[in-house]
Amino acid sequence: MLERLRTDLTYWEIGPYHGALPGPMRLKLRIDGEIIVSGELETGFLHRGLEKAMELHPWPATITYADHLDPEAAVFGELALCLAVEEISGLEAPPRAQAIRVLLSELTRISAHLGYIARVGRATGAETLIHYVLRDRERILDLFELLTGARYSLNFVRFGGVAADVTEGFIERVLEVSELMRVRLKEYNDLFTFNHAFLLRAAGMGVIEMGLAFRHGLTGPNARAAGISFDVRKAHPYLGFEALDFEVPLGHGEAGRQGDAHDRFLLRLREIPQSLEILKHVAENVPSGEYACMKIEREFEVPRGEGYGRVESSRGLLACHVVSDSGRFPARIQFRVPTTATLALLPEVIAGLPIADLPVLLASLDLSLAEADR
Amino acid sequence: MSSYPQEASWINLLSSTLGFTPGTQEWVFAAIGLVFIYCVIILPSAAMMSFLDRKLSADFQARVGPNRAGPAGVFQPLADLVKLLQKEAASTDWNWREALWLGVHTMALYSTVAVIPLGSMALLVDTDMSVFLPFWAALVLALGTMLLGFSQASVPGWFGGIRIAAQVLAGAFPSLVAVLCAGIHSGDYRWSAFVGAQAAFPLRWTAFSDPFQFIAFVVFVAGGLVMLAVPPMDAAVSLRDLHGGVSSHLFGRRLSLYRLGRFYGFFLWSVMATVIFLGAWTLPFGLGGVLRTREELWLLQLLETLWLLGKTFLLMLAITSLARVHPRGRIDQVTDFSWKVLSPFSLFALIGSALWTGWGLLR
Amino acid sequence: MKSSIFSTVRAYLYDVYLRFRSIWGSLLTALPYLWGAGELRKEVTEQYPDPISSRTADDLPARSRGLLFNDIQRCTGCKECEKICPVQCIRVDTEAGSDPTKLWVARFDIDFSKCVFCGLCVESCHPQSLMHSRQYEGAVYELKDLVASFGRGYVTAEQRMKWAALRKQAESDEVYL
Amino acid sequence: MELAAIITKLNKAAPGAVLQKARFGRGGAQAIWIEARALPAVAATLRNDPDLKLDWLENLSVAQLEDALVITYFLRSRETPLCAILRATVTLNENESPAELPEVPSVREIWPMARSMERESSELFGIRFGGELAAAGILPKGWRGFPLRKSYVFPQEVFGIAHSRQGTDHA
Repeated sequence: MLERLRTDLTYWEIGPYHGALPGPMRLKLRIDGEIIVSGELETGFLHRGLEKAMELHPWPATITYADHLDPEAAVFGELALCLAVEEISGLEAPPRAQAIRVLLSELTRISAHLGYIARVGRATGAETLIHYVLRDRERILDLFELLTGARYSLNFVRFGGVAADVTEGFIERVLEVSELMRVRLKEYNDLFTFNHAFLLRAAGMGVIEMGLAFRHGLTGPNARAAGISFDVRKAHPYLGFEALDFEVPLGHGEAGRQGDAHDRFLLRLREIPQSLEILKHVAENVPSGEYACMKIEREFEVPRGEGYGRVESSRGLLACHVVSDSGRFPARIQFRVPTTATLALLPEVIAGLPIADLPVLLASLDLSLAEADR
Repeated sequence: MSSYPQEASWINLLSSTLGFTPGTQEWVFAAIGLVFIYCVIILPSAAMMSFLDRKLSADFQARVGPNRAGPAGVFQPLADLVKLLQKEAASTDWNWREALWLGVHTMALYSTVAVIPLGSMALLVDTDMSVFLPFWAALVLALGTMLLGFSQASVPGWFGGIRIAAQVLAGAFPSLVAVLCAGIHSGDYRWSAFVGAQAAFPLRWTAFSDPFQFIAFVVFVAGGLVMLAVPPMDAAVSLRDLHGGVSSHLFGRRLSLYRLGRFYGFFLWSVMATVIFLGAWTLPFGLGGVLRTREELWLLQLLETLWLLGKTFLLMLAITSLARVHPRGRIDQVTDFSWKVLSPFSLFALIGSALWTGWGLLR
Repeated sequence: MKSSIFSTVRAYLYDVYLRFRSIWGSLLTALPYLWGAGELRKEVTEQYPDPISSRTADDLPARSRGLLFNDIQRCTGCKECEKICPVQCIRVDTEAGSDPTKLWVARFDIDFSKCVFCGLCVESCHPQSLMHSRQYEGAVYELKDLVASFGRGYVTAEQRMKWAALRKQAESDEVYL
Repeated sequence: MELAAIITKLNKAAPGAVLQKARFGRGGAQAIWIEARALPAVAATLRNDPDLKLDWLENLSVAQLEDALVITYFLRSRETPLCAILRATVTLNENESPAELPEVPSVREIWPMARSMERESSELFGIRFGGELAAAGILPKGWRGFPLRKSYVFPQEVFGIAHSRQGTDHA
């Protein structure tokens, strides 16, 4: 039937700005009817030259740039940079600072995952879910504001510690929010996760096979949904994650196939309770002491050397390679971001999908163009 | 309880009030009736429904909803309308094809005002075909919308147009069969016959008279959603992947006309569902009979229309609130749902209700 | 499982059942919100700051990073903020004033169209004159209005000479004391 | 797997490729410096050797030190916790004509994930990986120069858009 109906291919360019796209990028599709035959990707519309800008600024100011790597999950960029710089300069963050960092990192993970859930909800047209999720993310952003003074680009982590001690009531509110989140997660599940219409949209759609994921070096929740058990927090523990007890969920393909869009969605939902577990444990045992090992001035100099910091961001392995030639300015700061791999495999995943699935697929991949373009 | 004498029709009352002699051409009456219904029923309903819908969905979503324009935001629809009307064109060249097909689309839509049943005396056209006229209008509407999409020469327009056509064809079949089921129950396809077969008490409504009619009711409503691309079956005008499909290039006045048309389609369908399946305008407690014997025709007509619209609004609100929690289906899933779920069930209901009614007659 | 007509029909009917059950299940979750049952289902909309129905600037957390404000009386004109600013949004011009320990800050401009509110300048301000205010409504009609000026203004040559004399006086006072 | 054993294997597979091993950073990590020309042979060995199986290029980082570009390959294995760091240098000359640009053999056939990383570095540093100057589409078409090089001079005006803003005299 399809053979006889063969029609000419149409070309459709989506972007750089379109409501279904996760950020400014251009998709050049060749479509056969409504089926995508192949797609090409053009990115770079959000290139801000962060890595170059960092070379032109004193060390403390680079943190501001690192958190603009992905403003939605700002802490991870800062953490990767600070870990690398601490490795070079031999600074050691005091235990209290480590605990605050873990709190921030897990709160950010939850808030980024909630943002992801909201984006998937928006792509599938589930309005109520979006509002519930954003309402709850607001609570976490409130926590950020209480601790750091900003809601989105926090700029709070410093070399050898954090910028300030926890404010009064912060720890209690973290515990409160993590209790609340457990209730909310159940609500999301009842409302959306196994909704028949959502399963029809997401289950079995946009499957990333383990081999494909591996070929492009995919990491993070997307890779774990595909069955690759890799989590930086386990493989290269930082911030004392080795002492914490948590599981790394893997995708099973409960509704469709392993590594499909629903699996990716579900995996993030499963990661939130693990992060809540960590939050609870750390918040209850915040050690006393200093929050930073020294005050970082503008004249802060990093000795000659190199450092490499790996962090598990909400999207995967975020690494930072710092080269210093002993001065007030960095010689080179390079980021390895997880979205690069996701973007690289995107053309292979979209081939064969109907265009109506494109928004759901793009939302389910959790692309961050801000991060990929830098 | 067959049709009422033409002399009693509200339109004659209205035209005599306005000073027309009985010899005036019929089309003048019809035109007056259309404008009257449009201004008095449809526009206020659209405003009210958009406000209620927004408030209700806000309640669902732990929000406040519109609350700044007037007390509790009641004037929000008016504010929206004013805003849309004063918007300027994005481009200076006048897309006459778009205007043409928007016109066709709008005319097809509002031609059904002639057959919309709003009360025992507000039946402009009550023939044995009147229930099928909205179907015809929906097909012309689909053609108009499709060509409206094509005329925009953009990918969302093309895909939106084709999808609209696909959805109308998919949705028309099961809802047509569902109407047949109701026809078997009531014996004729006049509005008055549908009304006559029901009473005010919910268990005497066609939808609840037997299980097959209930299936037919559900199929009719769901088929209508597919046919008119109402959420959650609005894949044809999906905002995410198609930029709103056909409407992606409309703006300002044209957009408000188009939106109003979409609302009217949904409204018409809900009125039909209420008349055919949900007890129509029959007033409770025998109020209708009392008023008729007392010759309070204006009051009777008013009460009947309000009662009907009240039920219609409840139905519409139920559907929109369902759309709030229900993810949007993909276009092929929507048409699949119509062809593979609604259609078999409608046929099942048709056979069932035929047997049920036949068995009842035999006994 | 062996596929027969019965199993196909059964699977089909089960699918239809699931469809309706999931609609019902979703509605059951959302419906209690209609009557706002309980603390968990309250409306959470923050109305745009109005003192009656919602939070205002006074309710912001203590560390909240609003628009920057410079207390020019305390500012020493050390330019530390200008040097650390990652986006070069601060511009300071100074000259020697009457007080030998302090510079005359002729110009202290902050361009809020560039500022990213990172707070590094506040952290590095030694006299603690630069701080975040609780002001967050920064919208203006013209781009140039986004530049906040805290400077004391450039001085005339005459004034400059007078100050130089004053400084000299102060220095000589110090020597004699 | 000890670093010494890896180097022994590499020396066997590609004699003369390994220049030295050096400490990387302050941690225990060690980097293997290799001859840039021998990169494909070394990469193939690292990837295919049954004891190593370094089949995952985690990161490709390029940094300019003086007048040399140091290319660092962060490798890891999918099955074992083994990690390795591979480094190669190319000298940079000031001539920016396409034929004069430094050339490094590409490893994208060996590690497919290298493709996008190589493209990015190629565009921003002006390195020809495998002989071609790929465009990752980051820079606008017609952009001159390679921004991540130390010698890069910022243009005052790009496509008619001045760098400084009218109305305010902030640079």
